Amino acid sequence: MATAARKSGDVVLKLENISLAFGGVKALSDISFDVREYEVRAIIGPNGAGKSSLLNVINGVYHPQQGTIMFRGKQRRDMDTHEAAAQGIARTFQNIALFRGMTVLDNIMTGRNLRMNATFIEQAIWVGRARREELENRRKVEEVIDFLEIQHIRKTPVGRLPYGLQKRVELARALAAEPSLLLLDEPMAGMNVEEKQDMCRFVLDVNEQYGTTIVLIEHDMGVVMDISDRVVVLDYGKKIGDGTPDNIRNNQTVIDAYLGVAH
Amino acid sequence: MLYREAGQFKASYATDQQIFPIRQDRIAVAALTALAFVIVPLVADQYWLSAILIPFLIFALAAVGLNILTGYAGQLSLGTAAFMAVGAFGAWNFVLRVPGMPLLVAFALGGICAALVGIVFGLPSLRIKGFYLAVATLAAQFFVVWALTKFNWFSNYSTSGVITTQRMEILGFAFDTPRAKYFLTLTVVVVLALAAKNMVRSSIGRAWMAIRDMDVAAEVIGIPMLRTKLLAFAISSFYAGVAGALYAYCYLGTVEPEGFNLDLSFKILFMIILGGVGSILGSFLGAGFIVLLPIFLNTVARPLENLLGLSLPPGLMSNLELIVFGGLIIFFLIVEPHGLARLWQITKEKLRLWPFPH
Amino acid sequence: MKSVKSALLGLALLGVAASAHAQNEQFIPMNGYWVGPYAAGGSGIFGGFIDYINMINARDGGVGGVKLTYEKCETEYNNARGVECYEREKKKGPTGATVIHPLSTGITYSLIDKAAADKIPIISLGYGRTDASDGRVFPYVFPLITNYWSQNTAKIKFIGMREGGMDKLKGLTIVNIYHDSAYGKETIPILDAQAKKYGFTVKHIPVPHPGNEQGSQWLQVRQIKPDWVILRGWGVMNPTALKAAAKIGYPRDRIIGVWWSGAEEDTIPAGDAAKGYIAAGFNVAGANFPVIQDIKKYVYTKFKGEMEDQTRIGSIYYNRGVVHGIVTVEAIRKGQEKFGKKPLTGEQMRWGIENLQISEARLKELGATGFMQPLKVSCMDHEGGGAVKFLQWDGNKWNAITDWIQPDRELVRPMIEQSAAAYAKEKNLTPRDCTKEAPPA
Amino acid sequence: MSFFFEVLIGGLLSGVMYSLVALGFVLIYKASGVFNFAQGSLVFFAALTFVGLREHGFNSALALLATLGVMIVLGLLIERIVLRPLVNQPQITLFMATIGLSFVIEGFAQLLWGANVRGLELGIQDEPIEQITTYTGMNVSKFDLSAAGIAALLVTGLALFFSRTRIGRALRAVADDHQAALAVGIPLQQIWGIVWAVAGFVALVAGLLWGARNGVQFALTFVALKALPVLILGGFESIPGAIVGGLIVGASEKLAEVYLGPYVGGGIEGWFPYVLALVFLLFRPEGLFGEKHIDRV
Amino acid sequence: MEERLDTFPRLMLHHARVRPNDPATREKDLGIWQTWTWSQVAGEVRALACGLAAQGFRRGMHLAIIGDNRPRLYWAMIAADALGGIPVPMYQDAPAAEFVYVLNDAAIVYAIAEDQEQVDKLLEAKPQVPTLAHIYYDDPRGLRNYDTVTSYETLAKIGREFDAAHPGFFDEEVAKGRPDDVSIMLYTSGTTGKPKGVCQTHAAFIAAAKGGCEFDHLTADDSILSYLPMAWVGDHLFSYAQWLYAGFTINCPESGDTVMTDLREIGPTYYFAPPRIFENLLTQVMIRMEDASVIKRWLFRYFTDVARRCGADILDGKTVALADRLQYWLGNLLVYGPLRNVLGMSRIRIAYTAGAAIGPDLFRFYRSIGVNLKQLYGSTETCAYVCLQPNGDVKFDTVGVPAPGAEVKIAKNGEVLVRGPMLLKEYYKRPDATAESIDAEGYFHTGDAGIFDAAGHLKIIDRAKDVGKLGTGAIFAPNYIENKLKFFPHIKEAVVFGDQRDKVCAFINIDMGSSGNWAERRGLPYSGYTDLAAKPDIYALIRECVEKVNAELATESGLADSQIHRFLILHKELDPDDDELTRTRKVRRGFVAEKYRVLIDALYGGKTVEHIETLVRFEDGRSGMVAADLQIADAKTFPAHAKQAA
Repeated sequence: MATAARKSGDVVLKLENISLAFGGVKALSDISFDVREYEVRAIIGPNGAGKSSLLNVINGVYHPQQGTIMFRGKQRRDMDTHEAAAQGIARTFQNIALFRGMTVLDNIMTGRNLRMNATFIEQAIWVGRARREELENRRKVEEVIDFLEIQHIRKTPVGRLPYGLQKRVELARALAAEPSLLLLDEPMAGMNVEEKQDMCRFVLDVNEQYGTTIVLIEHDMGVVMDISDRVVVLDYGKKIGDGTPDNIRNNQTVIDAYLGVAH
Repeated sequence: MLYREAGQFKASYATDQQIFPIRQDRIAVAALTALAFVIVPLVADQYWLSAILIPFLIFALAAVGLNILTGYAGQLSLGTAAFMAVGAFGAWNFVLRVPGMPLLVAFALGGICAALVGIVFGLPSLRIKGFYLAVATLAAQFFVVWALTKFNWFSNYSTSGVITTQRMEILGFAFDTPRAKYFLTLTVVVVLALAAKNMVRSSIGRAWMAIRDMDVAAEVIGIPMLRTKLLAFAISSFYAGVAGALYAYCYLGTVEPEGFNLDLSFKILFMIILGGVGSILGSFLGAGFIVLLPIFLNTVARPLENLLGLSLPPGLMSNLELIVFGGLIIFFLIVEPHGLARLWQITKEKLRLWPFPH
Repeated sequence: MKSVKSALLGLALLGVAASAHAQNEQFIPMNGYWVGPYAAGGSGIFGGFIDYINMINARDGGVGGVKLTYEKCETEYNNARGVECYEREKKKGPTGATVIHPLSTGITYSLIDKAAADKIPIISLGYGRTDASDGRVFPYVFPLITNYWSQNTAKIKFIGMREGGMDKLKGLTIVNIYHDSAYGKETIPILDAQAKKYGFTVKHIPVPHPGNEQGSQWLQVRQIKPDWVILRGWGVMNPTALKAAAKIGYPRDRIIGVWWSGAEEDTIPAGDAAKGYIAAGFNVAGANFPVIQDIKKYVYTKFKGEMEDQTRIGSIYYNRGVVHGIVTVEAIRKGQEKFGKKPLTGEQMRWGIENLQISEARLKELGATGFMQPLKVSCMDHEGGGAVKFLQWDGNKWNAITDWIQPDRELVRPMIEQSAAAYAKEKNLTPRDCTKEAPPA
Repeated sequence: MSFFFEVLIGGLLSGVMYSLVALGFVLIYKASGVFNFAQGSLVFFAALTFVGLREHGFNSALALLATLGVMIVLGLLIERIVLRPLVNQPQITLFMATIGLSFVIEGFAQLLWGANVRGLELGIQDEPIEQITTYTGMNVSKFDLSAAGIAALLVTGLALFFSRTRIGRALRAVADDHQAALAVGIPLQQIWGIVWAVAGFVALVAGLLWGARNGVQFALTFVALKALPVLILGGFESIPGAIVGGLIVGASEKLAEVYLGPYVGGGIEGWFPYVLALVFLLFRPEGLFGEKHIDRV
Repeated sequence: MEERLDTFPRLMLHHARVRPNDPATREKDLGIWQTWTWSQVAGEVRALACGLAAQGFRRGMHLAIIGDNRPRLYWAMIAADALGGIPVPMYQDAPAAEFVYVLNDAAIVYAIAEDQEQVDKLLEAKPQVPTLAHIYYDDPRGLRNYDTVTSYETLAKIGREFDAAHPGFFDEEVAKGRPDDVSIMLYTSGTTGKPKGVCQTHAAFIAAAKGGCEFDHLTADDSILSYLPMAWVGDHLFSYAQWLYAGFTINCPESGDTVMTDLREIGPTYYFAPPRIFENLLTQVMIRMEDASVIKRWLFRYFTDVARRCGADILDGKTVALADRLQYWLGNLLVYGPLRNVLGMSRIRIAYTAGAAIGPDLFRFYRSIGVNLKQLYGSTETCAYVCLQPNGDVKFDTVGVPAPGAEVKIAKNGEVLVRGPMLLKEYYKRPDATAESIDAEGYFHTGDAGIFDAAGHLKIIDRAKDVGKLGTGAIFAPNYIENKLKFFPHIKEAVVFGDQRDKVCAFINIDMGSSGNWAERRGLPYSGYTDLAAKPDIYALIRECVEKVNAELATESGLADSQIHRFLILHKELDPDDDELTRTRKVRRGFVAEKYRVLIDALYGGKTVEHIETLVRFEDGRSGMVAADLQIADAKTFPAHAKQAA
C-alpha cells in the first residue's frame, strides 16, 4: 500500500506559558508547546491532567490568566471563540456536543454557517444568495458525508444515533467548516475496536486528503503512537513530555507519571 | 397509507430541500391553500370568519413568532402579548400620525417597533438562561402594558385608553367585511409563515437551533451568540407585533393595553407547547387547539345546561369548562409532551410506512 | 325514491313546526362571566338579570305574549372570547340576538362597530364608552342610567354637600386612587376639570393591576393627608385599599368609591376596615322591593333561581342585574307599542331603547320605587338618567345615605359631545339629526 | 426621614408576604425541578377551603386542620396524577402542566365554594401599632408584624424540618442530585409527594395571611406574580434566597413607587421588581443564593 | 444513409441524437440522484474512449472493469466497445487471488476500478499478472498518494486532449465496429472448474435486447435500478444491452447498503432480481408485519388472503367475481398499494426473476399484490435469453415460452437445447469447450433438464448432470428438492444427497434473519449461527419444514422416493469464500460432498451425532477452525399417494 508522504510545515500554533485557573484551582500551569502545519499532534495525560482545558484555551472557550497564544503569525493574550472559528479552527468535544434536536444533515450544515453570508431577510424570502448558498453548501456537506461514510443516516435526528456514529457526525460537523486546524477531544473514547479503526482511518484521511493540521486528545496509547507525529504529555496541568511517539515511549518521566500508572 | 413515495426521487438539492419534499404533501398543501383562499370565504359564515378563523390565524402568527424564539432559539419568553401590544399600538399610531401611510407598511412598522422592544428585552438573554430568562421577560410584559397605559400619547390621549382602529384600505379596496379581513389576515399570515419556514430551514434557523441545543458548541462553530439571540428576539417580536396589529385591525377593531395581558402571553405559550415546540406547523395546530377548545367546550356545555334545566349551579358549566381545559392540557402534555406536531409527524411516518409499523 | 322524498318532506315539516313553535320568542344573549377574578360581579349581575327574565316569563308569560329566551356564554371577561360569544349568539332565536349586555368595557368597545353593522343594540349599564351617551354618533350604543363622568361630578357634589357647600371645596385636597388601566384613568380629565372649576387640589395615584398590594400608595396618601379620597377601584383592589387605609388610619367615611368599588364583594373581604366607607351607586341593595319578592316567588320557589347562594339576592350586584332586566324588558315593551306584540328585531329593539321612559309611576308598577332612578332616553341622550345615590357600608350592608344626586350636566355634556364628535370625525361618521328621528309613539 | 423608614419598613413587611408565596415555589423547585405555576392557585384554594369550611360551621382550629389535610391530599394527588407521568420531561413541559393544573384547581375551587368574595378574619387587626406611632410617628401594622412573625416561624420550622428530620435530609439529597438520591435508595416519588404536601401547607399559611389581607377571592391567585421576581432575585432553589429576595423586592418596590413613581406617572410597582431582578441577574445570573455553574465542555 | 444500429456505441450515439436531453444514467451520489443525459453520456464516452486510445488501448484488447454499478463503469464498457475492444466486467466482491486467473486468462493490460478497495486488490494481483499495466479508478478517495494509478478525470482529460488533436478518431473507430465483433466477455462462474470467458457479439446481445424489449414493450420512458453485479449476464442484458437498445434510464444506487432505499426512491418501472432478493423482501415484510398492531395484522392477513384468491387472476386479466374484485380494490387501497410503495414497486410494469427456481408461494405473492413478476430462462451463453413468460399467461412452475428468435428443443436425455442469434460466439481461448457445448446443428446445450408442457411452456427440473438415480431406481433431482426446502424462510440453503443411494438425506443452512427473529420472539438466547443452529428448538422447526416437503413429495409421481429421511443443520453457513458456493451462490455439490464426507457418512451410517472441524475463511482474509458436534435428526416420511390429475 502506498504510504502517505506526510510532511510537517511551519509552526502555525504556538502556546507560550499558558496558565489557567478556575477560582483557585489550577487547571494548567505554564504550558508551552507548538503545532506545525500538516502534523497530527497528540495530547495525552491522565484524567484531569488539563487536556480538554488546553483545547478550550486554544479555541477560546477558556481564557487563560497568563501566557500568549500565537496562531497564524498573530500573537494574542487569549482566543475568542468566534475568531477562532473564523480563523479556521474547528473542534469536537469529549462529551458529544451535537445539536440533538437537529438531523445529521442540519448538524453538519451548521458547521458551514460561517460561510453563509445571506441576511435573514434574504433567507426568509429564499431567493438569490440565500438559496444559492444553501444549495452550494449542501453540496460541500454532502462531500463530507460521503467522506465519512454516513450517507445512510443523513436525515436521521442525531439523538437517535448510536454513540459511535454521533462521534463521526461531530467530526463531520467540524470538517464541514473546512478547518485548517482541527482539535479533536478524545474522538475514539468509548468506541469498540472496529469503530476505532474507522475513526483512525478518517483522522488520517482528513490529514492526508485535506492537509488539515490535527491536535487530538486520546487515551488509547496504541492509537496515539500509530497516528501522531508528535505528542505532548500533561500531568496535573503541567507539561511533562513533548516529542515524537518514540521519544515519548522512552521518556522516563512520562513512563513514571503516566504510562506506568495508567496501564 | 396515502403516501406513495416510490419514484419521487430528487435529482437536485433544490428539490431535496424544498419545504414539502413529498408530492402528496405538496398536493395537500395546495388543496389546503385553495380551501383557505377560495372555499372558506365562499362557505364560511360571519361567525366562523370573525370569531374563529381570523383569531385562529392571528394567534397562529403570534405562535409562530414565539416558536421562533422559544422553539427554535430556545429562549423561553412570557412576554409575547407585550410585543403584540407594541405592534398594535405602533401600527395604529403610524396610520394616525403619518398621513397616507399604507396599511401594510404600518403593520410592518408596528412589527419593527415590536422588534426593537424585543431587542431591548432580549439583551439579558446573553447572560440569563431558562426560567430566569422567562421570568425576566415578564418585565417586558408588565413594563410595556404599563407604558402604553401610562403615556396617553400612545392612545392619542383617548380618555378611555382604548384605541379604535381606523378604516382599513389597501389600494382603494376597503377591508371592512369579515371576509375581506379574513383575506387580509390569511395573506399576511401565509406570507409570514412561509418566511418563517424559510428562515428556520436556513443558516439562521440552524444557528438558532444550535444555540438552543448546545450553546458552547454553537459558539465554537463560530455562531455569534449575542447577534443570533437578539435576531431571534427581534424576529419573534416582529411576528408578535404584526400579529398584534392584525389583532387590533382585523379582529377586535378596538384594543386597550390591558387586553395584552399575561393571560394572552400564556395562551400563546400554550399554543406552542401543545402544538409543538420548534415546529411552524405546530404553531398552527396549537393555535387551532387553544382557540377551538374553549369554544367547543362552551358550545357543548351550554346546550347541555339548557337541556338539563336550571337546577345546576350557574357557575358549574363555566367552572367545568375551566377544569376540562386545564385537564386536557395536562392530558396532552402527558400523552405527547412534544405536541400535536409530533403527533402528526408520527402519524405521517406511520402513513408513509404503512402497512409496516416502523 | 318515494320513501326518501317523504322523509325529506317530514323533516321539512318538522322544521316548520319547530320554527313555528320558536316564532313567538325573543332571544337575548347572556354573555357573562362565571369564572375568574370578576366572577363575583358577573355571576351576581347575570344572576339578577336572568332571574328577572325568568320571573317575567313565569309571571306574565313573557312580554306581550312573547317569551324571552336566553343562552349563557362564558366570556371570562376577555375581549376575544366576548367577541366570539357575540358572533356565536347573534344569529340565534327567530329574530337573532336582539340586545347585548357585554358587561365589560373592553368587550363593549370591541362590539361597537360590529353591533352597529349587525343592527343589534348594546346596553352598557354603568361601564363602556362614556361618550356613547351622545346618541347621534352612537345610534346602537346605550350607556344607560349613568356614566363615569356623571357619577364623578355627583361625587364632587356629594363632597360639597358634606363640606357644607360647593364653595367650601376650594382649597381641599382630594386624592384619586385609581386602578392603573384605561378604566381607572377615565375620570382623570373630568376630575381635573372640576378641580379647576371649584378650586380644589386633586392628586392622582395609580395602583398597578391587580392591586393586591397598596402599601406605597396609601403611604403617599398618608403623606398628602387629603380631605377626601376617591377610590376608583376594581376587584381585589377595593378591599385591599380599605385595608391599607385602615393600616395608615385614614378614615373610611372619607373614601368615596365608584359603583365598581361599592358592592358587598368589595367590603366584606376588608372586614371591619370597610366600616363607614361610602360608594356611589345607581341601584341600591336590599331584598325588600316587590320586584325582588316577585322573583323569589315566581322563580326561587320553583327552584329555578340562578343564585346558588340565596343570601346574595338583594345584594348590590344582584340588584344591578335586576336593573339590567328592568331596562331590557321595558325597552321591549316600548318597542312592542310601536311594532306590535311579536318578537322584535334588533333594529326595533334599538328604537325601543332609544324611546325608553321609565317614570316614577312606572317604577312603582314594577315594584322598584327607590330601587333605581327614573329614566328618559332620547336620541340625543343615550344615558337617560345620570344620577347616583350614595351608599354607606355599615359593616353588614349598604345603606343609602342620600337621595338621587344629579350630575353636573353642564360640565359633562359638552365633554361628551366633544369626544363623540372627535370619534365621528376619526371614523368619518355623520352624526344623526335627532330632530328627524321618530318621536315616541 | 421617618417617612422614608416608614416606607422601608412597610416594604420589608410586604416583602415578607411575598416571601411566603415564594417559599412554596422554592420548595417544589428544589425537590423536583418543577416551576410550579399553580402555587398561586394552591394559595387561593387553601384560603377558600378554610373559609368555606368555616362557613359550614367548622371552628377555626378544625377548619385549619381539615384544610391542611385537604392540601396534603391535593399535593399528593398532584404528584401522582400530574407530575409522575411527566417525569423526565423538559422543564418547560412541566411548567406548562402546572399552568394547566392551575386552571383545574381554580375551576375546582370555584365549583366547590362558588365565586363569592369572602372576608377572612384572623383576629389580628390590620391597624397601626399605636405605641410605635406615638414614639416615632411611623405606622407599623400589627398584622404585618404578626405576618412577619409567622413567616419567621415557618422558615425556622422548615429549616428544622430539613436539617433535623430524616425526610428533610433525604429531601435535601434529592434536591442536590436526583440520580444519586435514587441510587442510595431514597424513594424519590415519596419524597416528591411529601414536598408537594409541604408546599400545600405553605400555601395554606400564605393563603390565610393574604386572604385576611385582601379577602378570599380569585385575585389571590395573582400573588404568584408578586413572588416571581422574588424568585429570580433569590434563586429558585434557595429558601434564604426567597426570604431575602422578598425583603429586597418589597422594600425596593415601595421605595421606587414612592420616590420614583411620581416622576413617571406612578404605578411602576407592577414591573419595577421585574426590572430590578433583571438588572440584578445581568450581574449575577444565578440569583442571590443560587450556585454558580461552570459550563464544562 | 440509413442509420445502422447494430453495435452498442452506435446505439448510444443514436440516443444522444434522438433524445439528447433525456436522462440516460442516474447515480445516487452526494445525497441526490445525479443525472446524465444521453448527450452528456456520449461526451463522457467519447472522452473516455479517446483517453484509452491515447493510452494505447487498441482493437481487440480487453478492458477489465471492476466495481459496483457505477455510471462511469458502464460508460467505460461503451468506450471499450467503441474502440473495438472488449470489456471484461469482473465480480467486485472476489478477493485478489480470484482476480488473478481472469486477469491472466483475458490478458488484461487495462483495468478500470471503482475505488481504493478494488485498486488495492488489483495492485495485490499485479505481481502475478505481468500484462497488467494501466489501472484507472473512479473514486479518488484515499488514492491521492497512489502514484501508479490514474484517475478517471485524468483519463478523460487525456481523452479530450486527444480528441481535440484527432477530431475524427472516435467516429472512425465507431464506424469500424461490426455487429459480429465481440462486444463483451463474461466469465461464467461455473459450478465446476475454472471460469470460462463467454464471448458475446454485439449482434447477439442486440438480438436478445431487441427480443426482450419488444416482448415487453420497453421504451425510452422506462427506468431500472442497476444493482446486480456488472459481471453477471443478467445485469449486462438489462442495464447495458436493453438500456442502449431501448434508450431508457439506468439508476445506480448509492451503495450496496442502500439498495432498498434507493429502489424506493427511484421506483423503477422495470425491475430484475434473483429469487433470493424477492424472498428476502418477503421475509422482511413478514417480520415487520409481526410487530404491527392487531388491526393492521388482521387487515394484512385478510387482504393477502383476498389477493391470494384473486390477485394473480386480476393481474392476468381473467374474469373475477365482482365481490372479489371489490375486495381486491379495497385491499389495493389499504394494503397492496402501500406495500408496493414501501417496497419501491409502485411503478413496476415488469419485474423479472431468474437464476434459480422461485418458490410458487413467493412468486404468487408478488403477482397477487399486483407486481407483474415473471420468470425468464437463459444463461450467460444465451445472453440470458431463452424463454420468457408472456404477460397474461404466467404459470408458476414454468419459465415461459421460447423468446422471439429462440429455437428451443428438448434432447433425448431431457437436456434443453437452444439455437438462435443470441448464442455465444465462443468460449475465450477454449475451442474445446465451445465445441462441446454447441453441436453440429448449432444448438447450444444448456445443461438443464426440462420438459415442455401442453401449452408449450418450458419447465426446468434440474441441472441435467445433477439428475441422478436413487438406489430404488427412481429419478433423483436434488435441486428440485433443495428448492422446495429453500422456499421455507427459515432455510437458507440446502444440499440433498441420494444419487446411487437408497434414501435421501440433507444438509440444511438456516436463515439467520428469519430463524434468528423466530428465536428472539421465543426468548431463545443464542450467541451466533453455530449456537443457534444447534438448538433443539431450531431442529424441531426445521424438521417441520422437512416433513412438509416430504408430504408434498409424496404426492408427486415418481418423486415419492425422494423424501428426506434424515437431515442435519450445518454448523456454518455455506460460503463462496470457502468455495462451497459459487459467486452466484449456487451450491458446489461435489465440493461440499467431499468436504463434509464425514457428515454424509454419519447421515447414512445412522449416527445421531457427529463431530466436525472445518476451516473457514473470514472476511478479512484470515482463516480459522470451527468445530462442532452436529446433531442428526430423523424426519417423518409419507406413503406415496399421487395426486389425482386435475
